[in-house]
Amino acid sequence: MLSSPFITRTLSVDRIMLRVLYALLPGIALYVWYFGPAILVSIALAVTAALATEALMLKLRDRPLRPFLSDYSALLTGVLIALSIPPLAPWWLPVVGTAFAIAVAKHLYGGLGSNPFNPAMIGYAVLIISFPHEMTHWLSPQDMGHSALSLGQQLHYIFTSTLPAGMQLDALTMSTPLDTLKTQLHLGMTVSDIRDLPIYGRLAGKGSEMVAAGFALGGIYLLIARIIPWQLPLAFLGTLFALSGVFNLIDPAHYAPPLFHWFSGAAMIGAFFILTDPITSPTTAKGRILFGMGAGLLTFLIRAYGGFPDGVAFATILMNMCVPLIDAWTQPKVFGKKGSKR
Amino acid sequence: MIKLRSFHGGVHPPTHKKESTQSPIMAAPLPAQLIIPFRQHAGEAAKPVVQVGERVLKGQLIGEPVGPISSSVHAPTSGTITAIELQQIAHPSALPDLCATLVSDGLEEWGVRQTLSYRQLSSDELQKHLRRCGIVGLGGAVFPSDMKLRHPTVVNTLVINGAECEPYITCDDMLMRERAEGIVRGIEILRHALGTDAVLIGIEDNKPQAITAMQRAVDESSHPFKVVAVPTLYPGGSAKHLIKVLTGVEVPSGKLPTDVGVQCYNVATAYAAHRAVEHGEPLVSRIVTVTGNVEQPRNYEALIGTPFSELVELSVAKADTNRYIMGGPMMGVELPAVNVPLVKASNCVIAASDVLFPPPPPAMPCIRCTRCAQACPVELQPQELYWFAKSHNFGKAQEYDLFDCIECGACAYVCPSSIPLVQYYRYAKSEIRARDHEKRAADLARERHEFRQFRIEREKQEKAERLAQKERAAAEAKAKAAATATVIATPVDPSADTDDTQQMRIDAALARAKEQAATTPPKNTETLSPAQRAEIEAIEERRAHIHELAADAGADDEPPKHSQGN
Amino acid sequence: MTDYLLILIGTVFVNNIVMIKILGLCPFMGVSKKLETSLSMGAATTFVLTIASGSSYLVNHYLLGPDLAYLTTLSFIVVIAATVQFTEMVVKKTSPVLYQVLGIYLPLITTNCAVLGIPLLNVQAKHNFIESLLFGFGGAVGFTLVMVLFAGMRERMEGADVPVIFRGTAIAMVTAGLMSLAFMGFSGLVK
Amino acid sequence: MITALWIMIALAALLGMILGYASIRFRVEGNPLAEKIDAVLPQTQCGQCGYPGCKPYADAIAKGEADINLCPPGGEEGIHKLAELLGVEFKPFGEDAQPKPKAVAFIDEQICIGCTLCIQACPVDAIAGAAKQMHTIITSECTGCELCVPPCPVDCISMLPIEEKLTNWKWRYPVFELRQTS
Repeated sequence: MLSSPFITRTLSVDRIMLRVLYALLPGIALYVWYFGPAILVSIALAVTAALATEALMLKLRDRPLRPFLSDYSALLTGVLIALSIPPLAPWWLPVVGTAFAIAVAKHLYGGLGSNPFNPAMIGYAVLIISFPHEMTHWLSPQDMGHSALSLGQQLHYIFTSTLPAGMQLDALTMSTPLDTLKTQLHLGMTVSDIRDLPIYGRLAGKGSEMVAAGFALGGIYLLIARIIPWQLPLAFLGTLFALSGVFNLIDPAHYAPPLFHWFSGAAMIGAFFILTDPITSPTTAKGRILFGMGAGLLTFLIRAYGGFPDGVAFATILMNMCVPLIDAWTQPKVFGKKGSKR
Repeated sequence: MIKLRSFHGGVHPPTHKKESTQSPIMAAPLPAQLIIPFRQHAGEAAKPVVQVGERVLKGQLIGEPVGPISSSVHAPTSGTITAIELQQIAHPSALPDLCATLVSDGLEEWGVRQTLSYRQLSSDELQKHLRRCGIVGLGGAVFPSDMKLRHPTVVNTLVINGAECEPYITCDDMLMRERAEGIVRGIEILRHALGTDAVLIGIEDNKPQAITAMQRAVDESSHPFKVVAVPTLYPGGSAKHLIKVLTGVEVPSGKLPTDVGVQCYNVATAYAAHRAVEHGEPLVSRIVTVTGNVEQPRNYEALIGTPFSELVELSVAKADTNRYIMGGPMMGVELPAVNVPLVKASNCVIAASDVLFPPPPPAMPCIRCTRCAQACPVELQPQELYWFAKSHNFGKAQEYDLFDCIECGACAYVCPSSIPLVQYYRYAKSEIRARDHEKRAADLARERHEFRQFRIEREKQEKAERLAQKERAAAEAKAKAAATATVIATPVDPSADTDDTQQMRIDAALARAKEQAATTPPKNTETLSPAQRAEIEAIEERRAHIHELAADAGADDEPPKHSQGN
Repeated sequence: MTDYLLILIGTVFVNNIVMIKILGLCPFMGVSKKLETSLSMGAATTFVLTIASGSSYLVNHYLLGPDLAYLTTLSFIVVIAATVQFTEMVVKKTSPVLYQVLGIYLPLITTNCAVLGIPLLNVQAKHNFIESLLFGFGGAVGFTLVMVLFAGMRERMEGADVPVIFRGTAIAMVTAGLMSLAFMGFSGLVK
Repeated sequence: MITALWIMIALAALLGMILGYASIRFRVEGNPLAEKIDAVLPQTQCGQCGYPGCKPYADAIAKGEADINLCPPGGEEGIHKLAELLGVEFKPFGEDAQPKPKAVAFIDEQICIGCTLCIQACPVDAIAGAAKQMHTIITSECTGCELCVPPCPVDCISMLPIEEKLTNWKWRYPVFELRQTS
């Protein structure tokens, strides 16, 4: 027999996930605008791999396929991984990353709702540690005068890893603005000199700053639609801004300004789409603020001092580890227990 | 104007109250047969005080309260008691409970009605009267109203709950519209018994007609009561939440409203108190909403014990109706059958179909989106409670304040994964209660076992001492005997049964029993005189009664619940 | 001062003894089922490790010296064993339940490779007394940190629908691996 | 070489002295663990574990002499609790010690001869009666240990499973209906 309540409001999991996917669209559109359609191939590969792995794992675990394949969560993971790796990567890179993310980081823990780590970021971390070389070849923005490859040539490279005769991969690609900043700082240049390099735009990397802005736009939609809690992006971006601001004030030659941090790397997509994954983030308001601040701090530390150019992914999974404890220690007082000690 | 507060969370389900407020309250026709459960209130079930075959008058006591938290049950009409037996009642378990069957004679002949002038009465006398009249909270929790008048602390505010926040239910709304004067008189009686000054009548602002009617009645009565329109927000009719909204006081967890100087009664309870005191009528009928998938949704004044099927027939259920819900869609229970009787707690019955209440889609895993936490009026973390209840981690669930949950269903209402959250909480709660019960039983058993061992030890010692004494005595006697040189046989002590003789006796009894079993049918009462048999029967009955008491004692340790404002 | 701070940060995060050096896995897997237990185990290990690194420095520096370097491992084991014995007695007296809960893992601190590893690493890095103490303390704090985080996650996983063959230790190993992956993010923070 | 020997001896002596002192200073009396185990046991005093009562079984577990899966009345949950308390792995019941549904004893008073043997057997004094008088089980005190059944010479005691009533009814675990749709 059914138990009360007998009525429900109908906002289902798949609709929530779908709205998150919609919110990614402006960023993806700008990505295509500035860097060409190769990213779409990457997304298609990752999504296919995600759904295939999800189906395989559900089959192996003897779980129904339809409700889980149609909840869009695997799809979202695929898209996020595709967006965090270079579009001009061999086809197996997004496939391996996504397959690992779905199979190990998600399904070994019991599938949707049970994974302690953000699957997309686990996929990314595995790739950057296992294939650091392949992960550094980013496309240059199309208007930068490089001899950009045609889409056909890009596809040819993605699937066969061979370039048209006489072309060098290094000449076609560049490292990310954050990576360049780190390398050049090591070589003794100052921040302002580095930012005069042609790959930089007004705020951060040329093109990529606009993509980040696109993700921010989508994120603001999610905030307004109350799909994601406001505490997470605010605490994360706020901490990143404050820390980079303070360091930039003290030593502008060696520390990039706050807006540079905001609009480069995965800061925006991280703040609105990755940290806000409800399954792997805290559930209490206080906990979310702590989580966001911790992620901001770790991102800044890794960017400023660490060995990797960007720290959002590692900050995310490091903070994911703390979620059970944060949740346990920030339980709010219930009705009628205010003022009493727990 | 008083300042209203708010509480955390809450939801706005579609109210569907219009349907059943179009026509006035109608007296339901007298059914041919009534089924009156003896457990219609929180606490101990009432004890039957009538015999099968006895003729009873309307309002006659048929079940008397047992123990402090209990209430009386009365015959709702005049007629003959034809059975006192286990029958199916409105309970999610579909298990039967003790009920009286009353075949009405159609005369509606009242018994003695004792009217009182409450102003001359003390709180104590009023309490006794309410208990005698079987007045319980009619908001849903059916807690005996007399218990709520008993309070060790000063109560300075009386909150009257006319919020009626559950969708579909309109019985309080219609009662306030049509019988505001009686309610106000009842409130004055309760206020007098409690000795409070301030009275706040909280009504949700989606019932403007009820607010107007109550305001008019209050004005006419010239009592200084305040009628307050409170914002419509489910579950604003929960007693503790209404108190928070009206007075700003948060009743501490595990405490009663009286501990913070507030008491809360439902409007229907106030009306019942008025009928009981000023008309001498015990609680034998109530207003009940019949709505949902029916042709004529409306409110009825029906006798307690009326089978729901009769009411549904009056309102004409539509063809695709496939189940019935007692109470509202948020907290109600599905009826095991439509012919179970109306009880004091029944404020509404909803005819349901799969179109009206579509069965929920299959539950998906929880994605910790915390929409439930945002909706929870008690500020719990439902997603954590669910996680613990699901994995049978009851200790943790209790740590996360499972027992503060009022089962209002707001969490399950908003859950995007369609998880039956409330059912998980109920499951966890009843498991924990059962375990607590087992634990107490184990502690008791340990105590008894230890006492038994202590007793055996003591007896052994005493026996040894007695033996030693006897030996001494024997030795002395021997010495004496030797001295007097007279031979006297030592008398055998009858209490000093040796093991051998005992064994022999048992064997003998065994043989007798065997013989009996072989020669005569096992009944050892065959050859008795009728007088003896009657005596044995009386003894048997007493014994059965003792059995029942023993079985019941300690079986129901559930603490009284104060959820939906009573 | 900065050096000392760097040693601490380095041992707690960057070169975490469990996640990066992969030492002390036995108690890490064994006593991390419950949060309270793992905290207590962490506390006991911190106590043992700090004392062990301090006293082994003294033994190494004053008793053995460069001539008797071949005795380092042997004498360290003796010192550690004694410290663990001492801790065990104290725990047994002060908290019998903790004693029971830690069970075999308490005496096993003796064979916890982290506890022997850190004094040996101290010798290798030629740390002075304060540095040795800090190195031992930091390593143990790092150990406790990941133990507690790990225990928190394992407690939460209790309710998860983990595939049957992966329940228990298997999924714990996977988790430890992913945690290790996350800790690689710290690499390069402190040289 | 000799130095090394001396050093090790000195080390051993020093540490031995410290430990010797500690073993006196931190001596533990009694076994508080047994009490904790006893609190987990269901107190049926039934002896199905092979020990004469719950307390002796608790002592045996605390000493490590008995396994944790010997108590059928405690159910699988009892084993889980013990496993958690002792920090050991869960162990299922053996073939011969499976838990039964909870029951209470019932004396058929038509047959009872009043021999008091069951009264002597009852570990919790839950049988009322005297010699040559009818005996009755005090249902609320009965732990369902079945110890009174074998001594009865006329086999008048039966175990009645506790039936579900309104007062002890429990909400069921919600059925996860995921599979139906696939």
